[in-house]
Amino acid sequence: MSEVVANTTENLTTHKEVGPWKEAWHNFKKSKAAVVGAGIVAFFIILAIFGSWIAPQGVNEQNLSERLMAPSAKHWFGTDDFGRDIFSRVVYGARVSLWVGFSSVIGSVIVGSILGIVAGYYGRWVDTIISRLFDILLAFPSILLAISIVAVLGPSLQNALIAIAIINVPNFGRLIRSKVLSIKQEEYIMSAKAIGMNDFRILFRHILPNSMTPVIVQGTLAIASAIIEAAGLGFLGLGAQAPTPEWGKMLSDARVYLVNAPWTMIFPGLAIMLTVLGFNLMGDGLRDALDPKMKN
Amino acid sequence: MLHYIGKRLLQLIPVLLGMTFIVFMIIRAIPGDPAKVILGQQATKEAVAALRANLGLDNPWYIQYFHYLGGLLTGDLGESMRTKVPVSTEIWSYLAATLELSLFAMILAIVIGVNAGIISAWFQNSWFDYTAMVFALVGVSVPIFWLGLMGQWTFGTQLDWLPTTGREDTRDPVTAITHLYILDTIIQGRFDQLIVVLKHLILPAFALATIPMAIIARMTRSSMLEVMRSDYVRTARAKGQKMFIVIYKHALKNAIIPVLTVIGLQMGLLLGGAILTETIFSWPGIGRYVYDAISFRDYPVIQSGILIIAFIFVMINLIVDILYSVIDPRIKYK
Amino acid sequence: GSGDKKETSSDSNGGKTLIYGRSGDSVSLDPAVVTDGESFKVTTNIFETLINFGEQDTSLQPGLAKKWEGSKDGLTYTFELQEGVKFQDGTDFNADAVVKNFDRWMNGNADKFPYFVSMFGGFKGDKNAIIKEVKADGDNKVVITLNKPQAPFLKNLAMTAFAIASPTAFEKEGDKFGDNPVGTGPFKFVSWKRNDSVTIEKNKDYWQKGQPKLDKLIFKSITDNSARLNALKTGEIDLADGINPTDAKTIEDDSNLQLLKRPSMNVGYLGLTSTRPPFDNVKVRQAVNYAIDKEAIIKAFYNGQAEVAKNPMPPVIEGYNDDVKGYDYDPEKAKQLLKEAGYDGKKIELWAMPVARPYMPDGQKIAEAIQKNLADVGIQSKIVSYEWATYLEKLTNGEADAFLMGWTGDNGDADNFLFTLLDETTIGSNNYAYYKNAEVHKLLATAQSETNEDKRNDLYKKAQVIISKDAPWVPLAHSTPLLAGKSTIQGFVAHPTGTDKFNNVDIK
Amino acid sequence: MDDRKELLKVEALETTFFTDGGEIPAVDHIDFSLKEGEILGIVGESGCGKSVTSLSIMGLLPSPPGKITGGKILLDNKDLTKLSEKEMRKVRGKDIAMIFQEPMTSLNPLFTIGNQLTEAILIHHKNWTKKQANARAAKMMKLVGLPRAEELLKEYPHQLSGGMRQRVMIAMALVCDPKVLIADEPTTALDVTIQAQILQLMKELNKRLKTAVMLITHDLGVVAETCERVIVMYSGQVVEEGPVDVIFKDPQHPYTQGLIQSVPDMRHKKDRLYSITGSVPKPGSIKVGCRFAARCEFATKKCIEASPKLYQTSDAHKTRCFLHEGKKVSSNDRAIVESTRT
Amino acid sequence: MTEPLLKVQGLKKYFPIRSGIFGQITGQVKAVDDVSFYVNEGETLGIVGESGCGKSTTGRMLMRLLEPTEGAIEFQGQNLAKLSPFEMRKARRDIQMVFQDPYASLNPRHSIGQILEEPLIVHGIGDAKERKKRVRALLEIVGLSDDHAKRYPHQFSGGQRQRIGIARALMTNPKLIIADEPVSALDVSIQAQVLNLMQDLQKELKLTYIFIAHDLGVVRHISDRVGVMYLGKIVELSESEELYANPLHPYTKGLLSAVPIPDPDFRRQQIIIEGDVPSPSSPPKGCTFHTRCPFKMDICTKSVPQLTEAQHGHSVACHLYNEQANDK
Ligand SMILES: Nc1ncnc2c1ncn2[C@@H]1O[C@H](COP(=O)(O)OP(=O)(O)OP(=O)(O)O)[C@@H](O)[C@H]1O
Ligand SMILES: Nc1ncnc2c1ncn2[C@@H]1O[C@H](COP(=O)(O)OP(=O)(O)OP(=O)(O)O)[C@@H](O)[C@H]1O
Ligand SMILES: [Mg+2]
Ligand SMILES: [Mg+2]
Repeated sequence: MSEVVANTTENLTTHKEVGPWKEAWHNFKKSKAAVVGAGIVAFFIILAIFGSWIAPQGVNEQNLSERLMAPSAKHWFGTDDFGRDIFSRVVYGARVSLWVGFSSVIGSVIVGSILGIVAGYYGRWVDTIISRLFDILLAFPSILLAISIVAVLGPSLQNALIAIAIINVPNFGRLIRSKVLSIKQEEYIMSAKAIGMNDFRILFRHILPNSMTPVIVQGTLAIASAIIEAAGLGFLGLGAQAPTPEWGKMLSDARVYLVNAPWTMIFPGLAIMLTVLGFNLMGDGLRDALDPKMKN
Repeated sequence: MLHYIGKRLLQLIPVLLGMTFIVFMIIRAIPGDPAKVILGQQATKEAVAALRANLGLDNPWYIQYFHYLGGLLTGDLGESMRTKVPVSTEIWSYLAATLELSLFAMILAIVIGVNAGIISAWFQNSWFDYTAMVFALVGVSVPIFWLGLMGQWTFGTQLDWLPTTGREDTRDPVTAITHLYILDTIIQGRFDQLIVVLKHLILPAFALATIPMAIIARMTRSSMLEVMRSDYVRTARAKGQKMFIVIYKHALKNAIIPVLTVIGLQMGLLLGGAILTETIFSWPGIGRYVYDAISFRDYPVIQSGILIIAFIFVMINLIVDILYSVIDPRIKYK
Repeated sequence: GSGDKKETSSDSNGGKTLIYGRSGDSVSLDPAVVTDGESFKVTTNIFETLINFGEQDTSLQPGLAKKWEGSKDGLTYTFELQEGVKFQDGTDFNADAVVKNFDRWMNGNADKFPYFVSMFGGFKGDKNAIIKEVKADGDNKVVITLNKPQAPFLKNLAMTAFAIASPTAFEKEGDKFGDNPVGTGPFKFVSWKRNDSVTIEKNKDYWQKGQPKLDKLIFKSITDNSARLNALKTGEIDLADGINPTDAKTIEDDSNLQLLKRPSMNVGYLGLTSTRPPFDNVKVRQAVNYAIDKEAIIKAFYNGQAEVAKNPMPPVIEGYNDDVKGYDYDPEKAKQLLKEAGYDGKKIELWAMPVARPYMPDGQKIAEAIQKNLADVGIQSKIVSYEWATYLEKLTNGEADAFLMGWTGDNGDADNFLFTLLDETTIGSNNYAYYKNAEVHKLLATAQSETNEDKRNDLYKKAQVIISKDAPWVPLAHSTPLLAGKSTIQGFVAHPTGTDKFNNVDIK
Repeated sequence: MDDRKELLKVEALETTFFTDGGEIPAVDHIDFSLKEGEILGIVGESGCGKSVTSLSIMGLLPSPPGKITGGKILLDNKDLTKLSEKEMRKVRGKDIAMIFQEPMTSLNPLFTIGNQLTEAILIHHKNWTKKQANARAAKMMKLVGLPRAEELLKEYPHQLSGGMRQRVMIAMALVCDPKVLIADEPTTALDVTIQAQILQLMKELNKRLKTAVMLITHDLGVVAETCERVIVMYSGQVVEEGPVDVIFKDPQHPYTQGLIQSVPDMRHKKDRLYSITGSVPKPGSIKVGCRFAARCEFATKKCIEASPKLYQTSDAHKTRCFLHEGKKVSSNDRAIVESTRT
Repeated sequence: MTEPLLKVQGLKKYFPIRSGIFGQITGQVKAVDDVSFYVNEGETLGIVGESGCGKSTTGRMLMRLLEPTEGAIEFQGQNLAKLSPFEMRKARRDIQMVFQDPYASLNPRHSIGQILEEPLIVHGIGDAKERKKRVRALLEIVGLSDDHAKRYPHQFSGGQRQRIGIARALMTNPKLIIADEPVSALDVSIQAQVLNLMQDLQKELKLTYIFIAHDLGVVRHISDRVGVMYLGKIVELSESEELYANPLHPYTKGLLSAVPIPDPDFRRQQIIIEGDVPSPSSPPKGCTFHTRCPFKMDICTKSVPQLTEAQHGHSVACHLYNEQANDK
């Protein structure tokens, strides 16, 4: 037992070339919860990619004669009011939710990063303006902001996605800004300056890569909340439009059957919960692995 | 301290001003003419034109904006285009409904969340810790509308333990004084009504409290774990202090600071974000009020509603900051 | 008060209270200034009109006017008023009061009294104004002179919007009248908690003896249909409007509840904008009519609580042409017509209503079903939706290819359907399909001032034939809106216009 | 040679951290004793187990992952490792007090100095009034040379400088007259001038109050100036033990020798410093052989193959080096011999 | 005597203290207050002082990592303080820095190879192959091996990292190296290794050092001349032998006597300096040391003593010696 230990410590310090990412991966693997989370996420990603092969029935295949059937061998999750196979729709729904989660978060990360970096690195009035803008956006009741944006753009999945991206921008912007501010004080930035490096290179070679870990962590968690937010908008009728099998929309469509056909509500709800749980678990794991300082 | 508060309030001005501008522009970008919405499908063109003129909607936007700002400066929040009632007179009852709900929810979330977090940290890796953290994780992963509906269905429809809509018994309505019904019933000595009011609060408050509760529990736990590793906790233990006191006196006070931030943020979110809960539980709150106003294009209500929510949000943050300095003597606001 | 919802609907004072759950709050309690049904639901019980609609139809019945008489040329109407009626504030109801009400409306503007201008063309001095003057003839007679004949004039007067209010009150309150309404009705106003509930109570001095039977009537807003039903089940309310057709069965199965049906006076349709390709081609429009399986849709989404539509107006309305054959579900024929029309396979936008309305319980789902029907005959479509106000605005601008829409009649007159929805002059307001046919226009315009009922009905029947052939719409359904109430409720009769009177409602 | 009573006796103490990466034997069979009123120095490089030893004594190991896996800690013949947490609480502060390296973080920033001092008093003097406690606190503050004692009691830690805080820490530790004071690098975070003040104070207090002090440091200068006896630790083990003069004049273990030589001397300039090559191994990474062998100039094959024991080289001097084998083996080491066979 | 390599004149750094509603400047931290010295080619100037006295600030200003508030920095005939940022970046080829914290001064995400190569890339020196070669060469010089280039900072011990920091500073063949407490984070045995390395390199590569430290022993060991700083000012500056044998300033005396000597037999008269270093945001009037000085005179509270040469090559800023100088 202790021999093994000795070897690994030795390896880490003197032998193998372990990059910071590899080490993070190593740490990540150690957390059971994180691995479970990653497993769930991977599972849903597979569903999203191979949905059309997995789903026993077409996503919009209506069969009004088989409306609201309870779960059975033929329809594992039952059918909805169009007689569509809920299992198939939940499977397809993974694609929609993951798409919303990933793309809205990527959108807010990109915009937030640019603003955050500019604010954090250049400081002064640029910082003041951008920071005030963040303050303003943060002070907005976020759901109302999303609703207003969707009202402007028209309800659709894409617009819900844009609205979610917008409301998340200040979170990432602030995160990056504060990270940039703190990294700016790090001694290795000082030493980069000392070797005569210019701002641009410092920004892109040193500051940016080092500010990314909290962004990745935050991003993973933000995907989780984006999925919930999209479902909320879908529930209010402001997200995906019929017949897109978006989970939130499925829930809102199923509301009237809560009593008579509860399976129409239970499975999409569980799907949301599981996916979000997966991302949350993974985010926690990533935080522990990538950002030991944020560790609990 | 007063100086600091003054400074913070001054800093608020540009934020709120920017806010009014953004809200103003966004809602005007929403397609749909308020006049038409108000008059309905039957309205004639003339009626619409007349109403537009009357509402000042035929002015250029900047005139409308400055008009609105001018009103704000004199404390005039405008009047609802639809009901013609001044926003300032009607907004309080909605705000009070939401405040009561979210404060109640927040207290639930804080009491349960903080204690669960402490106990989890104290007995790290115990079964309690695991269970609490699993609950907390699930808590942040559940869409609240789904939770609300399930709660409504289980405890309202199926078990019939709790009412599922509104704030009071419609048959025996509370006489509103402050519009905070808990207060109102107490003031009036109507304890029978107080119980009814509390019963109405339970389901929506729990639905609303889930997420903050989970977040607070997680935050408290991690913050406590960090603080418990700190030197001063070790010092306290080295004195021979009891663990209970070490935790609730030395550690908690330090650990609560980051939790306070979260509480402030969540409180803000609850205020504006309760729309889904308010919809499901027919809670006559401000989220719903503004949401409806959006669908009616009731510009003054949207503008002022959002502004007030934002104002409260920043005030909560200010209060949180002030609390910091009360708790932490190192933070001196000049 | 015990406040316990389990108790029967009687209050601690021994009075009978009924809570009517509905989907939205009133805008104002002054019926003259509002246009929305939720406001009228309350005011119809506080105020009364000169003429009443029938209990379950739009026939004309005496109201505050005992009798009335129209001149041959249709330009003068004389009303004989009920005697001994008092407003709830003690003011006497008489000819003078009626005149003051009309004066108030006629001297207003479109902003203040939108319904007045919609129904009576304009205000005093306006070019299109129908009403010339209103005069008292003694204490109990009122004479109304018109500028030109208006066929549905009396029906218009029967609308809740033109209920008679206490002149003392509205003069005193001015703009605040909507917060303190005073009428002659069976109930008087008590309190209003905005976005929550309006409470009215028995008018002890009501002129019709024995009415009302309830002591208190509370209108409670519960936006969400399911929540409202829940509240009914848990006893928080006694009567619920806007029941989802899908819930009909549960209610019928529940011995504590009764299902109540509102006679249909609406139409739900799929509009085909005739100025936009491919629907500028009548054959494509007809093809779509053949393509859609209305029966199936009604079965699935109206839960059978509707009647298949073939005309733009429901059969209860006079002038309905039952001889129009309509279009059967016939995909083959549709395909053939499309071929004939040379349809290029262009993908269309199918607009779905974002809100539930009695005539369209779930726009999104019906759109999905239609999408499937259309796909079956080779028309690809994309479902699009906007937030309600935007939706209407864009429809008004003719921006949709095909759209779901509907209409609930205001006064039970054919004019209120055919002219309002399909006349060329209403393009840009309610003629969302941009339907334009000179012949139809002539028919409808003539009918407007034709005072002879039979002749008038004939004109409408002709118009329906043409419209059916031109197929600007796919009329889908005339739905039966559902309500549910406790089984202890007696005497409740749902009115087709949606404004229900509680004069005779009682609780056992 | 010295007839003072042995107050604290650590026997074959073994403390292990059970981490994700495996078990780390941070303290590996340590024996030493602390006599009444003496100042015992413990030196060694970072990570060699000094703090873990002191925390083990206090029963304050971060647990999990740390755990005492063997040995005894005898205080007045009472084995602290066997005490329950409740009994241990009575020992802490009362019998053994401790001060830590970081005066900046060792005081709770949110409570006044007075509050924290009186807390320490009231824990062990349950029947004292607040006033009595306050008076005692003020007295202690004066004892450690803090001016304005009464005022300071009302102030918060951040209002004090590092040196003042460390004095407060000392006051707090001594407030209940403990028999043993463990000072874990009490001056490392301080400037030299302040360090001199604090060390002066500790020496004075030791003389006056007769409190035995276990002074942990990595600074040989501090040891030389303050301690009577010294223990040199390397990688979780004691490698040399003896009176200060002996150790500095006649260091026997090559590590100790190297350590002493590698310190630049302020009094005369050397051309070149002696330096020990390589770096300190992680605890647990070397299981067989002398842990210093890889860095040792004198290492032989034997040093790699067998583990040296702590050899008694004179009455008060012990060394863990084969160069000094053949002298009698100390009795304490028998336990080690037996248990290292695992 | 030839011109010194570096000559610093009246260098000051005042950090503004901002507060108030609009963040206006309400005070100043006089971190470095009128410091002048020179360094000859090939020698080592040591700077000692207690924490917060402005050592690092001085070092950083020399490289313009901090903009001096005032003063001239003459390096090889150029006034660095006047260079444009672009010119300054070029100039940094000849001045390099080694930092205190071997953990924080290396970017954790870059491999050692990347870290070492970077200065060359930045200054456009050599092609990829040549750069690799130089990296290899320098790794060898600082006693690390070739295959270390692929590893990441966290895989090295503190001493090894500090070697990497030194190697990086040497990449561009600088003339002057400013070492800001390069050994204070290291254990004694490791510290000796690094000090030896630095001395060897100096001989081999003809380097000039400014060596900042708070450990008087270390400074003495490595420096030819030593400056003692107190509260933003140099209070004494001299050849190191002279300074340690014959400290003039009361602060230097106290400082020297405060250092514990690892020799139990060594007995000396200890001068304990009372009290703490005052805050640089409100330094005492007159001589900044008068609050702690055992030899305080009236004049000390009023007038600021200038750094003057009391004996040959031995300058001190103290009224005690100014008077003596005056008397003579
Ligand atoms: N919480 C912990 N988890 C795991 N290992 C630990 C922990 N604390 C200490 N250790 C291990 O114990 C060993 C000894 O640590 P200790 O703190 O006693 O060193 P030290 O001699 O006090 O060093 P320093 O001079 O740096 O304070 C370390 O090498 C470390 O690996
Ligand atoms: N960016 C800054 N803003 C304001 N004050 C500063 C800043 N940097 C340093 N100071 C102040 O300047 C003074 C000198 O700091 P400096 O870092 O130069 O000290 P030092 O002698 O290097 O100390 P140490 O030994 O702790 O490294 C300190 O009082 C510090 O608080
Ligand atoms: Mg330690
Ligand atoms: Mg420094």
